[in-house]
Amino acid sequence: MPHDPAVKIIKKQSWGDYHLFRFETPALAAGAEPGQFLMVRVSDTPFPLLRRPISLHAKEKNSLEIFFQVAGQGTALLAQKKEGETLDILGPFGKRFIPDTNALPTPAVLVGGGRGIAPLYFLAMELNKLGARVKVLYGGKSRTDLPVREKFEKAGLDIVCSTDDGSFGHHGFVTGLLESEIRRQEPAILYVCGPDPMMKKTAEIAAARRIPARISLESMMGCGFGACWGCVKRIRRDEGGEWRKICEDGPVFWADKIIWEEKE
Amino acid sequence: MPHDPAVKIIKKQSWGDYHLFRFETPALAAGAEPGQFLMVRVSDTPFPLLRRPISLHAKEKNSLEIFFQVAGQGTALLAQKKEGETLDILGPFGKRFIPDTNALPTPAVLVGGGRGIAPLYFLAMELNKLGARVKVLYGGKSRTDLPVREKFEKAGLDIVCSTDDGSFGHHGFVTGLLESEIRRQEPAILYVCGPDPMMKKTAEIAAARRIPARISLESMMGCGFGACWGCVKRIRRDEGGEWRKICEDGPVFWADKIIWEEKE
Amino acid sequence: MTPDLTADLGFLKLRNPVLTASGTFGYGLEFEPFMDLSKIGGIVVKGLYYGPREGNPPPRLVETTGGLINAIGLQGVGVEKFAAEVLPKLRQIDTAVFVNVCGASDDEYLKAIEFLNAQEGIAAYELNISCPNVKKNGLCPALGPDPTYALVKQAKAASRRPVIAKLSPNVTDIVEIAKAAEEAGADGLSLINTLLAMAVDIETRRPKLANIFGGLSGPAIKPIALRMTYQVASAVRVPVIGMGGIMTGADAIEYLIVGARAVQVGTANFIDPAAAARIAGEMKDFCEHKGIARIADLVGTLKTD
Amino acid sequence: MTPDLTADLGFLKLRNPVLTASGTFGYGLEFEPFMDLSKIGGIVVKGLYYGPREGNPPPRLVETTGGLINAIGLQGVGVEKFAAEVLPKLRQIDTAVFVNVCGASDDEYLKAIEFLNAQEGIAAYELNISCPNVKKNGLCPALGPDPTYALVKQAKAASRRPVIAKLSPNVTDIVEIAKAAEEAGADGLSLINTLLAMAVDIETRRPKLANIFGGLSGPAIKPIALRMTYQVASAVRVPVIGMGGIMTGADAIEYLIVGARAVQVGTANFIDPAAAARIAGEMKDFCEHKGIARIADLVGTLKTD
Ligand SMILES: Cc1cc2nc3c(=O)[nH]c(=O)nc-3n(C[C@H](O)[C@H](O)[C@H](O)COP(=O)(O)OP(=O)(O)OC[C@H]3O[C@@H](n4cnc5c(N)ncnc54)[C@H](O)[C@@H]3O)c2cc1C
Ligand SMILES: Cc1cc2nc3c(=O)[nH]c(=O)nc-3n(C[C@H](O)[C@H](O)[C@H](O)COP(=O)(O)OP(=O)(O)OC[C@H]3O[C@@H](n4cnc5c(N)ncnc54)[C@H](O)[C@@H]3O)c2cc1C
Ligand SMILES: Cc1cc2nc3c(=O)[nH]c(=O)nc-3n(C[C@H](O)[C@H](O)[C@H](O)COP(=O)(O)O)c2cc1C
Ligand SMILES: Cc1cc2nc3c(=O)[nH]c(=O)nc-3n(C[C@H](O)[C@H](O)[C@H](O)COP(=O)(O)O)c2cc1C
Ligand code: FES
Ligand code: FES
Repeated sequence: MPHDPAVKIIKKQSWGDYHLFRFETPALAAGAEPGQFLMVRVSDTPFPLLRRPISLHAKEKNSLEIFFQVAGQGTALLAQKKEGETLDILGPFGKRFIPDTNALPTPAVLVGGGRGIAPLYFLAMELNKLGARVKVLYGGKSRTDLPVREKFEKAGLDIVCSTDDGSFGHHGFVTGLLESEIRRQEPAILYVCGPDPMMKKTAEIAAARRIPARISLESMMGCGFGACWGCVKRIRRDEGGEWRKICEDGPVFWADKIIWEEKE
Repeated sequence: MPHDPAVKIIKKQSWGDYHLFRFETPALAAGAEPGQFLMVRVSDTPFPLLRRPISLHAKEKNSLEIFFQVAGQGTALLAQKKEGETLDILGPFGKRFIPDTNALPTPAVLVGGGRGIAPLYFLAMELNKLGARVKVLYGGKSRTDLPVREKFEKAGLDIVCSTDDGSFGHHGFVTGLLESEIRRQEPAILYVCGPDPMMKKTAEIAAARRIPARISLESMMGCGFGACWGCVKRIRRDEGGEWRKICEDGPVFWADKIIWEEKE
Repeated sequence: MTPDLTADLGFLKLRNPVLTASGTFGYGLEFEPFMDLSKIGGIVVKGLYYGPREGNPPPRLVETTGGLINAIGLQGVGVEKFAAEVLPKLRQIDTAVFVNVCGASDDEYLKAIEFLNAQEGIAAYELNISCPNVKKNGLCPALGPDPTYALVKQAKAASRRPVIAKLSPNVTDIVEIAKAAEEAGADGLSLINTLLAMAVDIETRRPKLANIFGGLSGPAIKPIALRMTYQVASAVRVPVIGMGGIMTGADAIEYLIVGARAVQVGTANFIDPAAAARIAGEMKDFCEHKGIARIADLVGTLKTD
Repeated sequence: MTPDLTADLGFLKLRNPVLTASGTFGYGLEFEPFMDLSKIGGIVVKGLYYGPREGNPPPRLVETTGGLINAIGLQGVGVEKFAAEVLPKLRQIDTAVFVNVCGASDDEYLKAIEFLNAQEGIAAYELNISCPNVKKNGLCPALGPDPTYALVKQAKAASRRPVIAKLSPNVTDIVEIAKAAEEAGADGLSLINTLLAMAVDIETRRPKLANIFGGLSGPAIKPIALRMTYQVASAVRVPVIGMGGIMTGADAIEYLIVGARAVQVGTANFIDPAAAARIAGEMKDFCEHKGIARIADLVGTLKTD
């Protein structure tokens, strides 16, 4: 039963709006895989009503990490939790980032924007273990928006950053970094997580170059485990598309299967 | 403006379900009087929606104390607050316990049951200062239900206790203590706060002996300052009774003005 | 540039779109220690019958998740005492005063209006045809288009002032009732009053309210109230005043976007007695932030394409 | 002494009074990892049309204070695929299965019923005449006594199984609709479906749901749902199944006290996927604690004198 009502926070790190928790939770860590997410109860009162989906950021034998950014009242309450406190968590849920073992010798490029970097650390560590050559592209608004950069570096991972304001690394969007990376050497595969416009742009780049890309989508989730049908997005089938559940059929999809919403 | 959105808890003491907070709050302490109460916001989320009324337990120049018992979800959240944290508080509100200066030489007897002892400490200290002879009767379920007994003793106040189970002091209800006290020496005045049946019984005793008694009533409060008309109880007028607001016209009333509800 | 916050009700221009809801702001004076009453658009006083009223026995309140059920039953002083003791003080305050008029029968509404017509310092009447706490099972004129039409028509004929009809959410088709009130000549519509509700004490097996039923208010009902405000504002020409669960400036702006020209703040006053002024301030900040010159430009701008 | 928890719906005895509400429990199997499905009274599966259905575009959910607005729009596999792929698995589970039947027209309801009649392993049909997310403005048969009567009558004639009519709260007089369904032969009534609601994003000035309107569920609506359950249970003879915002055993017991013979747990399943079993356990504990030998003895015991 993937439910641990008292997951202990054994380590907390904070950088402004960003927070990292390490949990001691053998029950949930067993079998947890990169790309999956947890459904976290952020309070023991009826406010907020629903759990919040948060990706797995890292895993060790009996422990898991999450890395999140305050986006509203739920994540603000979560950020108030302290080391030693416990959380009620369900999961892990969802389909993992499948490591493309065929492509192993040529580099796998991981593209993360803002909090979207969260699941890519876990994936990078796994790909690394599998012997894949990994390059991480990490974009933020400014220098202070890249809190886990050093963590990748310490783990010996090849990481390049961009900031919208140019205060650190490449000046511009992370998709710009991706374009120059592709010019340098075409990646075998892309793994992507970030804000919608960034993911959409990455999907376009991947499509133009015919680079396979796996994208982790976000969506408003009622349950996280397939019961409410609230989290759907349009996913391509043989012909046409259909509403598929992000929590169960995703959150990771092949980029060319995603039908992006047209919004003003 | 009797509103302090950031009242700091400078001291916290806990005994099981009972908790005492001392606040640093010159704004609210100025003019605060025994019998009055505060409206405390126990969380910064919409749950619970309403503030909770809590009596003033003690006052020093710039600080106030409250003493409360966990009764439900609101007081449970309040009890989780720690020293150094702040609370959003309105008040003080309500009519004070008026010290009956005519009766000063003969003893004023203060009768408190359970959490009802809260406002009586503040009152006892004031009466004491005014030179009145004060006797406090304090009833609880059992020995552990009398957490502030020592506090009264340390302040040099004359206090006698009762417990329902006989584990400390007089075995029985505090109204039994009151009856023996009256047999010993008839008090000039009673000041009473506790559960409804205890207050009703005290009112009956006071009426039978024609001892003036001031009783502090409780009621479900929407606002605490006279705006919602939710907190009414039946209070006697010249003839008949009318619904009067506990928060504004009370919480302290003359015992013989209170018309007690008939419930099964 | 300071945004223009005025709200135009047609018959009256308000300083800003924030009024206080009837029954949640006493007679207004209770809030003077907490707030400068000239900072808000106006106040709607507690419902008044012609004569004084006892109200319901307690318990009168139950808190629920995100909500408050009340069964006050319109305890109040009646219009005469109100005119003698409260109105003179309210006239000293620079804000629009709306009187929420109640009646056990059509005649009683008219008697109250006729008496109030002779008093100064009232901007308009809000006809409370929707209180669920007075008759059994929450019955009130606003449950049907016919009683609504009949009562509003008579009230308009009797009144020398603009009449706003306050609608009930406890109906199948609120647009039908809104249209009946508009046809009868209402100068504006306000909505919603509370939703008929109850709660039970499982220990005693008794209703938690002495009155059994009460009216639910607070953030819990906002999604329902906003939907109804949108439906009504899209269907009538008279100005609509929206309310239900407004706690913040953002909540109030949602109401403007769906078509309300002004809003009322109710339950929030109990938790934060300066809520109405705070909300008006937050709305101003929003406009400044977004470069909106006139807050009225937000009204009815919901994009649904 | 272990209390007797059985709930008697007349046409069926349930192990205990806790069912799961349609649309909040998938097809049941989604919850097997979390809960022993034989610990609850039964499951009501997600609403089924005769054919497969796409549902509404996202966003389909908005969280509100104490509530959830959904506009799923009944995305689903249709009865054929359900019968082929889901029912065989449900038949392995020792619990009562109710099928929530939907239709865009009366005929479609009947087609679904006729198809399902031929399948085994279904305890009863719950006729979803009250979904607010399918037609414009939340229109559905349960808004009027006549369409309710007509549809229930036909469904009864077509059905070889008991038929429960699921009522809408978006009405002026739910008792009138309940009586129409009873007269038409409904074997039971369940209530409430969700309350028509909306929310607005003030940044984009768009509705937060692609469908504009959705249905509000969760603890926010409990006081309204409980009131309606009480009104209906006091007015009909057929068994009533209550729901709306049940999160705990105490909530469920409130429903029994006002007259429901059983309850359904909805939104709570999303937060605690073992909620239904937990609630059944809490109800048992309550009975033990209070020395109540049969939980059915609580039904309709509200004291209002
Ligand atoms: C599969 C998945 C994995 C995620 N992993 C992470 C992670 O590792 N780190 C991290 O910081 N965030 C992650 N998120 C996003 C995170 O769930 C939201 O930021 C959070 O739910 C917002 O809750 P809130 O109460 O703080 O904000 P709210 O006040 O509820 O909303 C604030 C804003 O966030 C949007 N939002 C609300 N819920 C969601 C949601 N479920 N998904 C996306 N946007 C939402 C709202 O539309 C609104 O614009 C993930 C989301 C999904 C679906
Ligand atoms: C003027 C006044 C002064 C008070 N002073 C103190 C004090 O000094 N120390 C202290 O421990 N308690 C005091 N109380 C009682 C305290 O307000 C309640 O215990 C508290 O509001 C319960 O909130 P809750 O959320 O914990 O419980 P809930 O879950 O809301 O309710 C638990 C139980 O408490 C009852 N209750 C709820 N609200 C009130 C209320 N406003 N008054 C009485 N009963 C209520 C409910 O009916 C229920 O039976 C005072 C009450 C009043 C009216
Ligand atoms: C305690 C209380 C008393 C009320 N009294 C009245 C009243 O006298 N007249 C009236 O029209 N509405 C009355 N209402 C309804 C409010 O004016 C308002 O319509 C409702 O509370 C919804 O707004 P809210 O959610 O902001 O509180 C009352 C509401 C509450 C909570
Ligand atoms: C996401 C979601 C989907 C729903 N789908 C259905 C449905 O298919 N058929 C139906 O009759 N009711 C449906 N409902 C309504 C519930 O069955 C129930 O009536 C309502 O949610 C109130 O109960 P609750 O407050 O416990 O959730 C749905 C509710 C939710 C939240
Ligand atoms: S979040 Fe409920 S089905 Fe995906
Ligand atoms: S608590 Fe609101 S009037 Fe007394």
